[in-house]
Amino acid sequence: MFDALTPEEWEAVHLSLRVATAATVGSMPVAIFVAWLLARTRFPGRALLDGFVHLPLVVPPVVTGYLLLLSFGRNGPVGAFLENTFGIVLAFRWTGAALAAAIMGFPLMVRAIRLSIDAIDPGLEAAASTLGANRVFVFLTVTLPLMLPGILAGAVLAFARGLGEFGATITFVGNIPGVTQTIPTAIYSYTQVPGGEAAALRLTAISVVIAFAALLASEALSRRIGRRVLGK
Amino acid sequence: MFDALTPEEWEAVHLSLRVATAATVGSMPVAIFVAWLLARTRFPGRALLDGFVHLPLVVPPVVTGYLLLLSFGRNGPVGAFLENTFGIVLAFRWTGAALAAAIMGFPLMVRAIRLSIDAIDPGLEAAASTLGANRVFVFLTVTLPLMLPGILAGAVLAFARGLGEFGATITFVGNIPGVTQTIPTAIYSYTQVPGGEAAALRLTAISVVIAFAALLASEALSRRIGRRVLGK
Amino acid sequence: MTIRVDVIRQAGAFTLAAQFASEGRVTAFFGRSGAGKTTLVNLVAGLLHPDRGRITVDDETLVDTGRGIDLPAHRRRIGYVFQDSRLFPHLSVRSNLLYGRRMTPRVERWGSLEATADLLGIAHLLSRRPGALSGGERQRVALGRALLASPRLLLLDEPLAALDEARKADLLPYIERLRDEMRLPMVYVSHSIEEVARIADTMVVLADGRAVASGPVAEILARSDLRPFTGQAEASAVIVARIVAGGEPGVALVDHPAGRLSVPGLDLPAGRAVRLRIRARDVALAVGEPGLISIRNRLAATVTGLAAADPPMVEVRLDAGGDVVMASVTEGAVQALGLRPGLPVTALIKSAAFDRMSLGPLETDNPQASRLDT
Amino acid sequence: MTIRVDVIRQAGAFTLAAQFASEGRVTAFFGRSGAGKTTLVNLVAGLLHPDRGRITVDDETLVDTGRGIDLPAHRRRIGYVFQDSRLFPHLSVRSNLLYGRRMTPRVERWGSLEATADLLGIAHLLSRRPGALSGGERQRVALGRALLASPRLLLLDEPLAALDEARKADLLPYIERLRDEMRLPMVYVSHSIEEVARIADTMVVLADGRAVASGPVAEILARSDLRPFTGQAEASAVIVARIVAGGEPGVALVDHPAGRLSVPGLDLPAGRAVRLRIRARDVALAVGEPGLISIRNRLAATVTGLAAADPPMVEVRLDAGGDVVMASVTEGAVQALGLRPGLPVTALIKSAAFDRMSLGPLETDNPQASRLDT
Amino acid sequence: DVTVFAAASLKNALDEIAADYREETGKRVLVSYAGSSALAKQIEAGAPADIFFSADLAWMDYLGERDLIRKDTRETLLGNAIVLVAPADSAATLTVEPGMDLLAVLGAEGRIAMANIESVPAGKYGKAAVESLGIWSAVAPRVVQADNVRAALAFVAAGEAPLGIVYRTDANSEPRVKVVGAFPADSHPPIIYPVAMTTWSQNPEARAFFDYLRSDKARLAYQKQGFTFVAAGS
Ligand SMILES: Nc1ncnc2c1ncn2[C@@H]1O[C@H](COP(=O)(O)OP(=O)(O)OP(=O)(O)O)[C@@H](O)[C@H]1O
Ligand SMILES: Nc1ncnc2c1ncn2[C@@H]1O[C@H](COP(=O)(O)OP(=O)(O)OP(=O)(O)O)[C@@H](O)[C@H]1O
Ligand SMILES: [Mg+2]
Ligand SMILES: [Mg+2]
Repeated sequence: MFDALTPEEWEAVHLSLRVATAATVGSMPVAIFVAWLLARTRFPGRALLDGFVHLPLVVPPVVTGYLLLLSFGRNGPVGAFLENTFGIVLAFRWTGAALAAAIMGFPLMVRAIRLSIDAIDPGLEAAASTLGANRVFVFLTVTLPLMLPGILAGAVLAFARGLGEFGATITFVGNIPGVTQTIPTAIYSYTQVPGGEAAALRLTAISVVIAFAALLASEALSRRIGRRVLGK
Repeated sequence: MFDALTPEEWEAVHLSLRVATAATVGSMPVAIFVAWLLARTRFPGRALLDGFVHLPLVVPPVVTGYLLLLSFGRNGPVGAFLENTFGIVLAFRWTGAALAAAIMGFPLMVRAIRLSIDAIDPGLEAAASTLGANRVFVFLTVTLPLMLPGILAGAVLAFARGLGEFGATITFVGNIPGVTQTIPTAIYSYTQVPGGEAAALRLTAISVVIAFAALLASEALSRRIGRRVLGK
Repeated sequence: MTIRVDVIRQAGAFTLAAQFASEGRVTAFFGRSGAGKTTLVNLVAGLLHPDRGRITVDDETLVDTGRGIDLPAHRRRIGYVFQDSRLFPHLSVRSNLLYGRRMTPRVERWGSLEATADLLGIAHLLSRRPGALSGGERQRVALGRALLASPRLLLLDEPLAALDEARKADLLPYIERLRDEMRLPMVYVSHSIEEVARIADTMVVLADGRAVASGPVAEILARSDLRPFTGQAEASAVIVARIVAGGEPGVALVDHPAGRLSVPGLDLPAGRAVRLRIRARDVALAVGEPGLISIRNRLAATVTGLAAADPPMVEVRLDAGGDVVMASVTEGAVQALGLRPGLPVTALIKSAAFDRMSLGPLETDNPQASRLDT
Repeated sequence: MTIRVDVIRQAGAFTLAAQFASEGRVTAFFGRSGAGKTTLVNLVAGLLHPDRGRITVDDETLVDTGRGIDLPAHRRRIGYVFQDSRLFPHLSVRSNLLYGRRMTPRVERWGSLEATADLLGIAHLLSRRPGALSGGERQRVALGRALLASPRLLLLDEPLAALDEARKADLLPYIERLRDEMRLPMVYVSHSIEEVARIADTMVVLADGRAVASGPVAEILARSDLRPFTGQAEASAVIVARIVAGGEPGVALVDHPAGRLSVPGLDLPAGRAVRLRIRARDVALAVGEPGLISIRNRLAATVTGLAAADPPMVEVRLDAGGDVVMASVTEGAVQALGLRPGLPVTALIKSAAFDRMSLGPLETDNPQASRLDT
Repeated sequence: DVTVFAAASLKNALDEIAADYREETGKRVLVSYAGSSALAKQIEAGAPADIFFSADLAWMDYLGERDLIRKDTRETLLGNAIVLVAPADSAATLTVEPGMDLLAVLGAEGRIAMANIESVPAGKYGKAAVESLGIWSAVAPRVVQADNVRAALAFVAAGEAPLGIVYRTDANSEPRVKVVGAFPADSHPPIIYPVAMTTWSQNPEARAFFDYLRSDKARLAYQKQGFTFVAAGS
């Protein structure tokens, strides 16, 4: 099965891995922060932020991709700013695909982390503060480690979602073999021609295998964390 | 904005609500059971089940829709069986759209519920068993209520995902106005023709409003549950 | 009720290897922190499972690895008051209390929500959530919850540790009534010798996961070789006496073969046998007539032995009408009084010194009681 | 250290409205389950915030709603041993112990991991996770963790409730050393009068969220109007005496204005002032010369009053060299001895009855000690 | 009701025709718009379609091979053209001719937006056209493919791609792009939209609407959207 892959398909596999990994890793700190804000603080506009985080789930991916194109394209307000200020270009680059994947996986990550935060006994944080830890230190040494199960679960969801992300990606960065062609965009092309099913299913099988490996790794890690965090 | 909707669009909104609700409600018991299996039991094939649950995230929606079409279509093995045995037809019915939405939201629901189960102190279940409760009763009276935060979070994710589901739906049940046309597929139609952008964005805004309402309701509910479950 | 335990269980660095049989109505598990008391209780409850061995209660085998028997916890009908209260956080106090009741066949139920809540002083908390209770309140609710499930055997893991003395004094008689009137067998984990002496008739001493001794409480507390486990200051004798008529209000006169004692704080009918714990440190000795002193309880006794305890204290063992009684005196006193085995002495016991915590009626069918009638 | 509290806080059906000032080095919060002890401790720690009022420790204002001051918990440097241990489940015992240490300026650190772990008997647990500890072990780790953060004030919420007598006996001297050598001020929540009498110099009695009394321990325990709160059986006097040379090994001879006592189990140098708690139930009275009895500790005293207690007991108040001492005797004894105010009597106290739990050296600078020199 | 499965690009025209038809006959027509491939596969899986209106010959052939359409009803109705577009504010001027210098317009890293060159008709036609001009190998690395021609158009409209190849129908209605040039009709296979009735259809009303699709009234609607009406046999 694997040796039947064309070099272009290999590139797509490689790129998909890169995109999904970058999306997961890159969005994690933001997701952790947002989840913490939503779970532990009350501020005006909190409901709005909460709703905003969920948007990528509700809005069809194609629309999300289109809105990304309008704002993060080189001529879009954010895109122009990023390019002029940091020299970062997203449009038609793999980084744009990673951004799309990150945004699509963001609500999943935030929710999982929030659930974990809600399950933390605030008494432990109080205990840490009586030991002299300020809010940041409490967060880093108590809250964050106890959030790990949620972070891990969120990461798995986001990674899987990133591997499967198609609509927003192709609308935002298109399908440039070797540059932005991920497995799903390659699969999509195959499904559009008569007789392409076999190739589409072959690529699908590959992403399933990758996701499975990620899942097994995360389960192993989560068992270790579970043992550590809950003393199980 | 709302009175500008055509009757057909109203139908799409109505149908989307029905599909997302049915998908969420219908998949919930299964998701709870699967989450419980994954969190609390060890059996051969557990990893396989876990992987299987995550598939809809990884596999591009179009492929998922195609596989659904092949198996649940009237000529597909499952579809034929369902039709002949129970007279249930899914293909090209709103029920099929609900099935597609349920499947796409399933991994999100299962994960959220699992996280909640993992956070439950097994000592409480042990306490219930010393009070004479058998496994089923312990589950219903202790585990299930303590899982509520996860169930709720999972339901919100699945509902939102169901509102936004496009790829699998259009591939499996098409885009027939009044029958299978949901908000996202209606949006798609508009994006495919000149001059459709305004209508597409209008429909997008409507699904955002719906999702927002669902989110606010769930947050209110979750505060109540939080107060009850954690005595906060 | 007979509890037979012969189990081995290893977890991490800790191995529990306990073998004992307890015949008593109330069995105390006694031992230092980390000795394995909770582990053992969990094995009896069915929450932990032995690597090897068996546990039987009366004729029923709860677990027997050899025969592949392992009755699940919910079919054991063993109530358990946990060291950490483990209340259901999502249920009100009322629902917590009633949780086990639904599972009990109607004919086997006893107690009522109202009576139990009143007794435990939690009637005003019924509609609260456990999250809004103080430490002691939680523990009382946990006790009520276990009781209202009408168990056949009740496991109490340090149930009173979080309670104040007054509350303890309220609850102990209730536990006694469960023992005597409801005839509810119990396993009682405690590190308070007072409580053990008052409640239990049998005790199992655990150390480092092993049952180093088991037997009647009086015997165990009198054994000086177990002093390292039971505690020096707590050397004490448990004697059984019978209440006679004629006490002033609030004081019971009790007859013991070695003399008559007046015991305050005992409110039981004449004829009833009682268990009195007499701590060695509360016993003074007189040789000859003691003079005009306020100590009015006197038992005629004979010195049977002298054992060095923590210097400068000496433990004097006495025979008082067939019962062992101990007195803890200084070396100086031994010399001044010329104490030696065989010397007849009077044991002086202050009425006020009978520990309220360790005063209790004897189970009416306790074999010790019958001795009094001979 | 002076702790001034004047706060009101309402939560649910419970209102805490406490006002008191405590001058002592160790302040005990004493009260029944649900009285509000934990709530008050949380207010001092900064984990709860008063609706109105202020709390100051020495000159530092911790919270003052009037002036809008509310020092966050982590800046208060107040150690807290929680009633539920609250160990960090994701950290090893070692890391739990060292958690607060990193936050302490190096020069202000005291104690060491090794010494603390040894003393608490948890050295063999250092690499474990809290999930694998017994109830008592958890509590000891929690105590070590609070200590190693080198706090300026230590709050202990029933720290010893989960521990066995032997372990308590090990830890109490350590807590005393913290008090005397490290001069660590403490707030000690307990429902054991023995512990309070031994550890604390000041106590605050809480009932239903109100501070019904506060003041020196001896005074509070001697006040019969507080008996409903402090407990009948526990009527006791605390006297201060000074160790003199000449005791046998293991027994200290102490001089009190009313006589000389020999107290076992005190190992302190001559000249040191000690605090002795003498429970009313441990004191017998003799009129005239007693016969040949083993009770060797005798204080010359005069009856100052008789108060009815739980019938049939009578509480006899005595003046012994200026200190109040109480004896609990039966009505029968009052009549037999003809006890009445003004009668000179001898208070007989068994050496063995000095409670190990309530024996302890006095803070060297305690003003009560200076009285002995006059 | 008549159910029509139609390529998504036909939406505007067919919506108008269906509305007219309803006004005239009172009968309702349901149109499911999606990609031709999805529609074809759905018909294969037993979808309740009476009429299949494809943007792509290949998928009509696919159904033909499987006897899922009534071959006697198959007819080519519409034609379209592909054009080269640039953002409206672009200064680019080009004549579409063999060897034209597309790369000069694209600049150092500009891309040319096309629909998928292997699977989407507009992309396939575009590729054939550029190949016939002899510059495909130079252009190929600069192509950014979209999953449909509308998305390709969006790339140009948003100014992200300096050039794009799209249908004339789309280009005409998008004010943010201008047509730089049209590809000669012989530079690529004919761009045609075939329609047929399905074998599955038992619906007597279907025939009537099928005929209506070829009526003069319908013809106006197609032309309004920029299609050429090329009813075969006519
Ligand atoms: N999950 C575990 N894994 C390994 N060791 C454990 C585990 N749980 C408890 N232990 C150890 O087993 C021993 C016995 O624990 P147990 O809880 O039975 O003690 P205990 O007698 O109830 O003590 P305490 O009076 O402090 O509650 C302790 O040394 C404890 O450290
Ligand atoms: N979150 C809460 N909401 C409402 N009432 C509460 C809450 N927490 C505690 N209480 C009530 O406040 C009172 C004081 O509680 P607190 O924990 O201070 O008692 P305590 O003196 O420490 O008792 P214990 O000795 O049992 O630990 C109790 O009556 C309790 O029911
Ligand atoms: Mg224990
Ligand atoms: Mg408390």
